[in-house]
Amino acid sequence: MTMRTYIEAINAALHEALSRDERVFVLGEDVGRRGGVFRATAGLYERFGERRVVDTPLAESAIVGVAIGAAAYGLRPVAEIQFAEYIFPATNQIINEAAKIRYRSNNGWSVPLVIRTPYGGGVHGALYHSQSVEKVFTGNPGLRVVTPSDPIDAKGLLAAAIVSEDPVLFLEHKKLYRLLKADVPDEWYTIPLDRARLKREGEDLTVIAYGLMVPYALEAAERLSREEGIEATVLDLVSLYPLDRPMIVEAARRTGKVLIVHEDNGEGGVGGEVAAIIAEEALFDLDAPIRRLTGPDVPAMPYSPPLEAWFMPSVDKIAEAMRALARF
Amino acid sequence: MTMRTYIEAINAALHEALSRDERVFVLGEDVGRRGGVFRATAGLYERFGERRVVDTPLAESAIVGVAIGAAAYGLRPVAEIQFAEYIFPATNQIINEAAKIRYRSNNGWSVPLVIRTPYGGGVHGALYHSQSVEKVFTGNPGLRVVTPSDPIDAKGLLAAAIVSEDPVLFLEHKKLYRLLKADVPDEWYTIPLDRARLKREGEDLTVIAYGLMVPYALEAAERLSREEGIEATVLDLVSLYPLDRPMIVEAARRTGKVLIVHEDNGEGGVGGEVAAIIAEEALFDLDAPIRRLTGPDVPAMPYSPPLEAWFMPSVDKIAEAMRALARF
Amino acid sequence: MDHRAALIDDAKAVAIYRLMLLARRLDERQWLLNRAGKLPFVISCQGHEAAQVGAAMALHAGVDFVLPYYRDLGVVLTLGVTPREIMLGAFAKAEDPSSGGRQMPNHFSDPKRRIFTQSSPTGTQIPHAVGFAWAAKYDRQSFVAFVSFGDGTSSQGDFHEGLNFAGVHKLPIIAFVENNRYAISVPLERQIASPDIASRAASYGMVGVKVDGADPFAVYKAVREARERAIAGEGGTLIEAEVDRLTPHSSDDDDRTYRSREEVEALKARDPLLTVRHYLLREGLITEAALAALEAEVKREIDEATAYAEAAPYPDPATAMRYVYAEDGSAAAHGEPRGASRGQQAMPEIAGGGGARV
Amino acid sequence: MDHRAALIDDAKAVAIYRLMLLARRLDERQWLLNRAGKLPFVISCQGHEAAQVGAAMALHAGVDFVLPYYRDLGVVLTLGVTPREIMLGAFAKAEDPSSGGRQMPNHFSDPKRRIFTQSSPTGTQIPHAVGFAWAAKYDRQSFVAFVSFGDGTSSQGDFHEGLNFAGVHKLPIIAFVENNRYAISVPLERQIASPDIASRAASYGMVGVKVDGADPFAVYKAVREARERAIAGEGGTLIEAEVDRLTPHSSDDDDRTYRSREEVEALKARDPLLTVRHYLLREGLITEAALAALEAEVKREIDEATAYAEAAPYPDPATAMRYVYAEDGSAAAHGEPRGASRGQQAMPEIAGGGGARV
Ligand SMILES: Cc1ncc(C[n+]2csc(CCOP(=O)(O)OP(=O)(O)O)c2C)c(N)n1
Ligand SMILES: Cc1ncc(C[n+]2csc(CCOP(=O)(O)OP(=O)(O)O)c2C)c(N)n1
Ligand SMILES: [Mg+2]
Ligand SMILES: [Mg+2]
Repeated sequence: MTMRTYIEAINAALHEALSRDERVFVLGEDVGRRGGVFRATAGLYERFGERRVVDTPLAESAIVGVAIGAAAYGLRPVAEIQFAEYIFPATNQIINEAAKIRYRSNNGWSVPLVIRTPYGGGVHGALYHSQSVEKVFTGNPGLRVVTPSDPIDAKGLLAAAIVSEDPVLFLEHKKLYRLLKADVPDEWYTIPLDRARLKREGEDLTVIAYGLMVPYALEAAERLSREEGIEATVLDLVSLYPLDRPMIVEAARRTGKVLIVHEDNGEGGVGGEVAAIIAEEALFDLDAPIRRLTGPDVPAMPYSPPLEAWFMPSVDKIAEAMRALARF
Repeated sequence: MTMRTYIEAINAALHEALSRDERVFVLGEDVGRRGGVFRATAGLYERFGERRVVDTPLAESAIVGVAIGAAAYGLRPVAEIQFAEYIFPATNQIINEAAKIRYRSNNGWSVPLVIRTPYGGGVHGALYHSQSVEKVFTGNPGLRVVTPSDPIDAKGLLAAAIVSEDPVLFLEHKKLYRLLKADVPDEWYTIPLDRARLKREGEDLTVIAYGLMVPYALEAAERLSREEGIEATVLDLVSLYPLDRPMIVEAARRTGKVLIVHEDNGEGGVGGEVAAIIAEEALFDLDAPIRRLTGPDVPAMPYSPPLEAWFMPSVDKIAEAMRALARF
Repeated sequence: MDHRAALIDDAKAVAIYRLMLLARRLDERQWLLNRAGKLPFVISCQGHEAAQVGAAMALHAGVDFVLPYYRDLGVVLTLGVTPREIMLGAFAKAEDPSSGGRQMPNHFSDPKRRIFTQSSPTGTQIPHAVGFAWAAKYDRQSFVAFVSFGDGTSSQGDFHEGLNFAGVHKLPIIAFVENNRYAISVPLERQIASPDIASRAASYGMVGVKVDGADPFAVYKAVREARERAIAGEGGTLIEAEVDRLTPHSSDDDDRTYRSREEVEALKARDPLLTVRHYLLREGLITEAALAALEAEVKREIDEATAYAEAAPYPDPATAMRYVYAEDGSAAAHGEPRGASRGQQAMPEIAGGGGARV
Repeated sequence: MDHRAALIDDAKAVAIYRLMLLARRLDERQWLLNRAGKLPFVISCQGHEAAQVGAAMALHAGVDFVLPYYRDLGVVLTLGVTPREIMLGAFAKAEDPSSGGRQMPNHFSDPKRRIFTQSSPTGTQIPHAVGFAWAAKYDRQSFVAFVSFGDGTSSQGDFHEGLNFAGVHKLPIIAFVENNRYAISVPLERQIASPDIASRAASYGMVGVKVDGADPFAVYKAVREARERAIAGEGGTLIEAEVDRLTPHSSDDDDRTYRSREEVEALKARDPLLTVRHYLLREGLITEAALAALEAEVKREIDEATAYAEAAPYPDPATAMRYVYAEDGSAAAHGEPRGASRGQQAMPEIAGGGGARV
């Protein structure tokens, strides 16, 4: 066990993946000599050389498209898209190609590749370094979309993504990169790609969240427990697509009151699908309307500090929404 | 009034738009001399010439990107993407650019453009000529996503999209193109871009649908009314983003039982957001869990006739789901 | 036209003609079946056969990875795909090896022959081919990636991004443009402003070659030389074959709306099938009698293929949920790494043609 | 370096230097403020100023549509943007004319100066510029679209798709590549395999020009000539200016991880600011005293801009929901067409510099 931040855990998973399987290689912009603009790939170039740690031209469609060809051959590409919003030039390769290759070839071909990308805001990144892109890529059968909320999951989930036979979009919340440390096992381990995780149990209400909002929700839950005796269940979705329906339904049933929290815009966000699943399968167990606390419906997060604070869900805002729902 | 099919109505709207406003022009692949592969732009080239009816190179990102520049200048581009799934190379231009230009420039610039594209299946089009792409583009504030379900709406809604100051993704269900005719006014008229439409009233259950599923739902409703005395309300969403929340909530409250129907995959589809809105705002008015009848969660529609039939929601499948819900 | 100058022996010259003929007749049969209401869709190779067969003949079947596009019936037949397999795809039957009836006809895929699965969005296959070429270099294997596409597709961003990537890494790729001067209805002068497409190779530090696509021997030579350079580590080649599209774009198209009948008649008068047949006769490589026998043989093969495919069962809708994700599930992958060194286990080196992959 | 050969009079040569100096000092001040914790982010023009000011001087301010990228402080200052406006953007204050504090610094926008709003994804502005150039031709107006970007950005699909479109339609566009041989850390040899970027113009039937980006007069001449060709209906030009990036990529970058200090020192020794100053002195266009006065004047202007911007109010979160859609709503648009002929009402032709566009 070593105390590691989220990004150190990701870096560790990459180091181990490259060292245990020669088929694994990393490609992307600035992942080589620079070690990544966030340093997620630090040390890989020095250790594994330019054959396996590849600085690509500035061309995201090619990054993903080349990864598809290499994966179909039998390699295990781990592509980095430098910021989540720069994934959009590769949408065609992701949705029309990677997600559909196994299905369209009747299992003749598959493309086991990982696309890692930092998403989310609260880092003075403005409209183009803060986006939550998950709603665009969830809902495309054949593609998995996952996001870890702590260092232990970050390492184990990335390891699972790399050994998975399916294409995986691996979203890393950039504000989590250095937010907290945890004791991360040094050995290789994997965490299921398709399971939500119960992070806290409590009887008064259920908070369903992912990414940065998970530690925020946990902090809000601790505060409400300490100060007001309100006890919350907190579920980390982990897999944004496909969703873990049984766990979602069970967590909703447990308390009958559900607050869904995400940083992405409300309308059209992943929270809508979560609410729909509950409304389909646990309607009569609900004691209150399903509530969502999300980023506002503006195109993306503004830069100016007061506007950014206005956009971001915070521990305070979550605690406030939890309190209101608990009292409903 | 003239009896017109859906595609004739679209063609008429384009003819009128080009004749009444010199700033309007049409661009896309095969829209010129060929008049469009579905003939949506038939006659425009002959009437308005190659300056205003532009056959572009085979490059969707450029089609949308050039339209953005032209719209920002003050022209009114109406871009055609030949099939909906070929829009993905333009995702970056649509989501990162068109949708965000007004917001990011603090209203300094705007891009009043329309992107028309045929979507949907049931036409032996297989994975790449049958897709429902709406879930990828809904949820991007700044962009409107609309789809008409009959010839009258097709003309008026396209007219509204062309005169709108906002970028509009205009989805045309290709199986509707020649499915039915209606008496379409000959004069220029517009239909609000952001309003759902009540297509039928009935007290037993509410069906919420869009595109091809609207005539299917209406046919199923008539059949159930005739044969079983079940009376359904049918709501056509029309605007897939932003959704018309008040109309959705009202339609749900009206009967307390809601069936959402779409051809797009279930998980992550527009129906999830519709269900979430109802679960947020009309939970205690519901007498049954919210039901969804959708395309299955596979990457896209297969080609082989029995597989295509398996994928497509049909009048029979809708009637069956309505009956079950009415009896709940 | 000179097969010997291309280092093609007489038997191979005849074999090329036979494949061209097979492609043409198979294509024509599909149109007949379409007009008879039996096939919903046809997209043709007619006019491209010489280029396709010439190019594919120069590849090492089962060794090179091939990423064809929807016109490339001649390419895949040359690589060993059978008329029966083609007809199974055209009829969308369960046995269709490309997709089990999931995809439209001519969306070729054949893992055992190293033909990668194709989609319909134009140009996406170019970066995929670069990925295979990358793997050749990464894995130190002697194969090339061959990818083909039309002139219109050279306008796509993926053309530029893919070839640029290949150029930077000097990857063993052959990018083969079948320039028929149309993208559906859009003529070449509305598609590109450069004098040709081959010259765009300079943007990627690649060799560019323009070749008469009606001359299968010249195409063969160009591809063989490109392959030799690629295997020698000298990087990729962009080859532009000038061809004619003798049919409408597809069975859904009506080309009378955008090109004159005179234009089409002029193309038919220089049909490469006729030209090559004439050449073989003139050079004494074949007799009229042998040609007639060949026609009969090809017809028999196509008749058999059609009958088989028409009678074959459709896929069962009960199977339609399969293969969205790996069936063992990602959980199954939580075990050991496969091939702790260089993955040759998973991807054995294949010496000759026709070897099986996986 | 020879300003007269570029048809630049002495006063204009000094004006160019003044703008280069202003850009440099304003940029340096932002770094100071960043290090002092007052600005979260800086991205620099340092080393590109000669190219930027030379290029923008050759444009018709307020007439041509300009689509700069994040390094183009020198371009926008030349077009009339003030240091105060820049600092308002850097401090993300409500008055920031580019975005009202919504965007990061250097994401320029100024409708009245015909500077189009920029995003961060590289290369998207190229098709936009083609759209403006399209509008010039469509509307029969005499302006060009000028778009700039870095060497790395020439790898994007949008570069290819945009320039191809412009080439086919012979549109009045100037595509200006500021080649500093790095895309963040990725060096040019990992970015392209062609000898240079200007030669890619051939792929688009355009004129390609390579120019020393440390020589503002040579750049001016290249852009002026490109503009003349464009206005004369001869189509677009791809200009590659060879420049140096004297700073890390941005204040978030540490270039010590990928380039040696010796390399950076060598670049600083040939800093275009020094070279041009030396030239002006040698040619007798300016005196040491006048240079000192210029420095003082520029410093004053920047001091004032900084003080003003620092004191200015932040945007009010109550405004943050605005301008997602047109505020009159699409409903408001359901009326009459605006400008039933050719939209000149909405887009008045502007004769000189500085005219307002609505
Ligand atoms: C991304 C994308 N856009 C549009 C289409 C529709 N489409 C299919 S084939 C075609 C023309 C292709 O022309 P070209 O590349 O020259 O190939 P050809 O058919 O002439 O051999 C078009 C526009 C498509 N398949 N994919
Ligand atoms: C689509 C996209 N991918 C990645 C990035 C991250 N990024 C910002 S600048 C940059 C390098 C740009 O290099 P170049 O075009 O040479 O311009 P320079 O900064 O050197 O002037 C990168 C990779 C981005 N902004 N957009
Ligand atoms: Mg073609
Ligand atoms: Mg650069």
